[in-house]
Amino acid sequence: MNGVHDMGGMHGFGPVLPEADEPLFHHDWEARALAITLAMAGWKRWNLDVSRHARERSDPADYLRNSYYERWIDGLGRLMVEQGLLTEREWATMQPDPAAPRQTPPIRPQDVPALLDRGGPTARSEGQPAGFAVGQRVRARNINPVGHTRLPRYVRGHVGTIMLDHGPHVFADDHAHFRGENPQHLYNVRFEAAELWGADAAFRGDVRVDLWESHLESA
Amino acid sequence: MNGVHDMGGMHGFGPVLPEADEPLFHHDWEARALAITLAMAGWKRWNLDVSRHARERSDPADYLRNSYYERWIDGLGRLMVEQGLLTEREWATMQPDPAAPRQTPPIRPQDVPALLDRGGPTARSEGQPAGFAVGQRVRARNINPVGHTRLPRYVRGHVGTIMLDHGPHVFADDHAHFRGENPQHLYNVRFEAAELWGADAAFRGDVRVDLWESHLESA
Amino acid sequence: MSTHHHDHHHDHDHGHDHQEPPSDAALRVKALETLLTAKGLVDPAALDAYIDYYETKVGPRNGAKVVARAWTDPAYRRRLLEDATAAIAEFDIRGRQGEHMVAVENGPKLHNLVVCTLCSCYPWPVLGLPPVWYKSDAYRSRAVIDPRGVLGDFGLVLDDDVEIRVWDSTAEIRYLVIPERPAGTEGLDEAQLAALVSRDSMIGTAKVTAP
Amino acid sequence: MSTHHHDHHHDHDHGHDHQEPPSDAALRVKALETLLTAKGLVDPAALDAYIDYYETKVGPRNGAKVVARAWTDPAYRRRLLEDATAAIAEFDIRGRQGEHMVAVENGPKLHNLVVCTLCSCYPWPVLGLPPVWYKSDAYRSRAVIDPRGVLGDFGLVLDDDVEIRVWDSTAEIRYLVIPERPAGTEGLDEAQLAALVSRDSMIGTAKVTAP
Repeated sequence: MNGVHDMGGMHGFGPVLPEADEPLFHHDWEARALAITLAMAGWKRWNLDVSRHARERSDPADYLRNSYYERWIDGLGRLMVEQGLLTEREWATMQPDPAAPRQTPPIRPQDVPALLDRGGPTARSEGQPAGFAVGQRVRARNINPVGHTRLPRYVRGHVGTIMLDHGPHVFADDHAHFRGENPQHLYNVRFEAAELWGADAAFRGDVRVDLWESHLESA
Repeated sequence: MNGVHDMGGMHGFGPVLPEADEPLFHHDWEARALAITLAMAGWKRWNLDVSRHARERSDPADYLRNSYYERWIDGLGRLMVEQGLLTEREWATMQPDPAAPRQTPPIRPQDVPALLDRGGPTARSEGQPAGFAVGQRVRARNINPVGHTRLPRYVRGHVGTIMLDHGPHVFADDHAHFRGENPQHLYNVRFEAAELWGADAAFRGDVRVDLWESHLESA
Repeated sequence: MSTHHHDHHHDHDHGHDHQEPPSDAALRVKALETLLTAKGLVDPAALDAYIDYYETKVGPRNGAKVVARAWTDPAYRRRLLEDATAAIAEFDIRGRQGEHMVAVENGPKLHNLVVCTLCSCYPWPVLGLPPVWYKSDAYRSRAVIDPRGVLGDFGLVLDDDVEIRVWDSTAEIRYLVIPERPAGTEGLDEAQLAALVSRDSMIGTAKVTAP
Repeated sequence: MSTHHHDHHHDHDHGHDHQEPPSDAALRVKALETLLTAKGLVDPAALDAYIDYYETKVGPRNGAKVVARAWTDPAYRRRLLEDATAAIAEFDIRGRQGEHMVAVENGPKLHNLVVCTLCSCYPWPVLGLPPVWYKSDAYRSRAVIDPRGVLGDFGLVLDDDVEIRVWDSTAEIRYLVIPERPAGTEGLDEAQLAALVSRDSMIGTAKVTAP
């Protein structure tokens, strides 16, 4: 989707503000929000791509005003309701509905480190054959889906060069909509700054973007 | 600037909500906000393009959450302070500073209808010669200025056809930055839906956009 | 996060908070008017004059007169399509945000729709001040990428073979849609026809229907 | 409108509201944890375990060890550039948001910078959880169009002839920048070198300087 989350190249957000000796969390609730989000993913009612898309579907004004973990909780609420872990009323009132179905058991403390150490690799040994080769010129397709895509607006229509072939990976654009993994080659593509930004390019160099087979066409 | 105001083609803002028998203003303050904005323009410390850019420079989160006339007032405050009609402190506190310079006289009631009837035409009898002709294929330039532009992101890099030549008009991108009128030909350019949106184009037809000479190059 | 406990003024898509106490915006604009008046920068009577102008002098009845004339007078229709600014001025209609007009005509296989994606440009002298939906982010974003979806929000479904032409008002040219004259109106005079022409039909989000 | 009287929680760029009473967000997350616990959907002890993992097991010291090894062991450097995931796993560093790693090396005429424009992807196992600035809209928007301006916000000014290479983490590949080893560190051992390597230098918003 062409959402406000797709921020590459936007102006108007002001300077970057580094913080000296920044704590890991600024508030306790941020740590709890992180942990709740990770723990709820353990129910496997969604995957990481689904959850990214859930955050993108926040009201655009809310998305911009919310802090990072607020965005997470907003997306999580949407997912829990859509995937049947909470009722709409429970999410709205934060009160348990005794009539709601009960899931069990939750993620156990002793399982957490191993779960995190394992992560969720997206590389797959098999997938569609590679359509492009390293060194080849490609154009990022001009797609504008209403749903999730990992092809940012700022590279669409632009020509670049394949720099790396990461091999077959789960295709996020499909995976985010429960359409399966559809593994296909993931490439790192170099786009020259002047190609992306024209004469207004404020630097000499390039931007390297990871794009899937479906995002590219021959240039 | 690539701001959140440049909304063409964005997703996520929900359905359009027509209102039956909508009043001209929903609140009295909206009428006053309109009138204040128009009256303050009478000081001629800025032009319409400058004021559009002032609204675009609102904090993006504020821009999205604000209603239409709130956006106006936010931009107006920025302009009044920048152009010396109010001090920063006056704008922040809404209290007059007796030490601030006093301007006079304001727009008079009896002059208002004629001022509005006259408007502010932007056509100019002279300007740069026309570089393009009706029927010609052109490409919208890939520009990404930090300042004001009336070339929306969604047509940049795309190829269209000149449909109308409106003649020389004040060039908004310069005028918004007090760089003079720089009159140049303004064209209406047709972009086919499939050219703009690719296979995701949800309609058969085209979008027609008014663009200045400086926005275009031969295709 | 705030989806369920909005504490902000979030009515930009409709503005239905009539019953509430004075909003922050109301208090702020009042304070601003007081400040600017105290500084001699505005005359409250002049503010009244601006409001009166838009409450009484301009509005969609202006555009409706133009459309009805175009429907009934072929020579006027030609002049309107040739030079809308001049043809509209024949009605003594002119002014701010209508300095440079272009009229575009709907037909059985062509539907025009007007938007301003960058702000909310709108032909004030012929249509008055724009409705909230025209200024909404939803309309501004979607009209150029999914105009049929937008028309659907208005309950307007066009045949598949109708071409859509969207006019994005990116400069100071303002567009007036001349809707199709509905069948069954042959017996109506110009004033009766004008009464049928809605604001939305001149933006392109509605058709005109016979009474 | 709200520029001067923000009533909303607007700390997404820094989050400095330590002195304030519990925010809406704090109350809401607390209520959510209570609800999910009551429903058997989470075990609060498991939440503690997640937090403990990120407070104690992962963090930029992990990445610094990798960088120091690469600086001091040419064979390791080659393995790291060839297959970063495997080379990093030699330190028993692996896991969520670091499943597929690529290491990119700065040089006198090349500077790498990592961003995620679409969300905030970041190599958690080697760098820990991302700082607020990395997740900020300002960084996400500007890093790909004005990386030199962004570096300037960090006080880092590169010579004009240095090429900038920005890595936008759009998929599940995570990038680790190997900063340049500063001059004057020839006498330091691997642990001493690791102590010099800052988090920001492994994202690309800082250089490593000699002690």
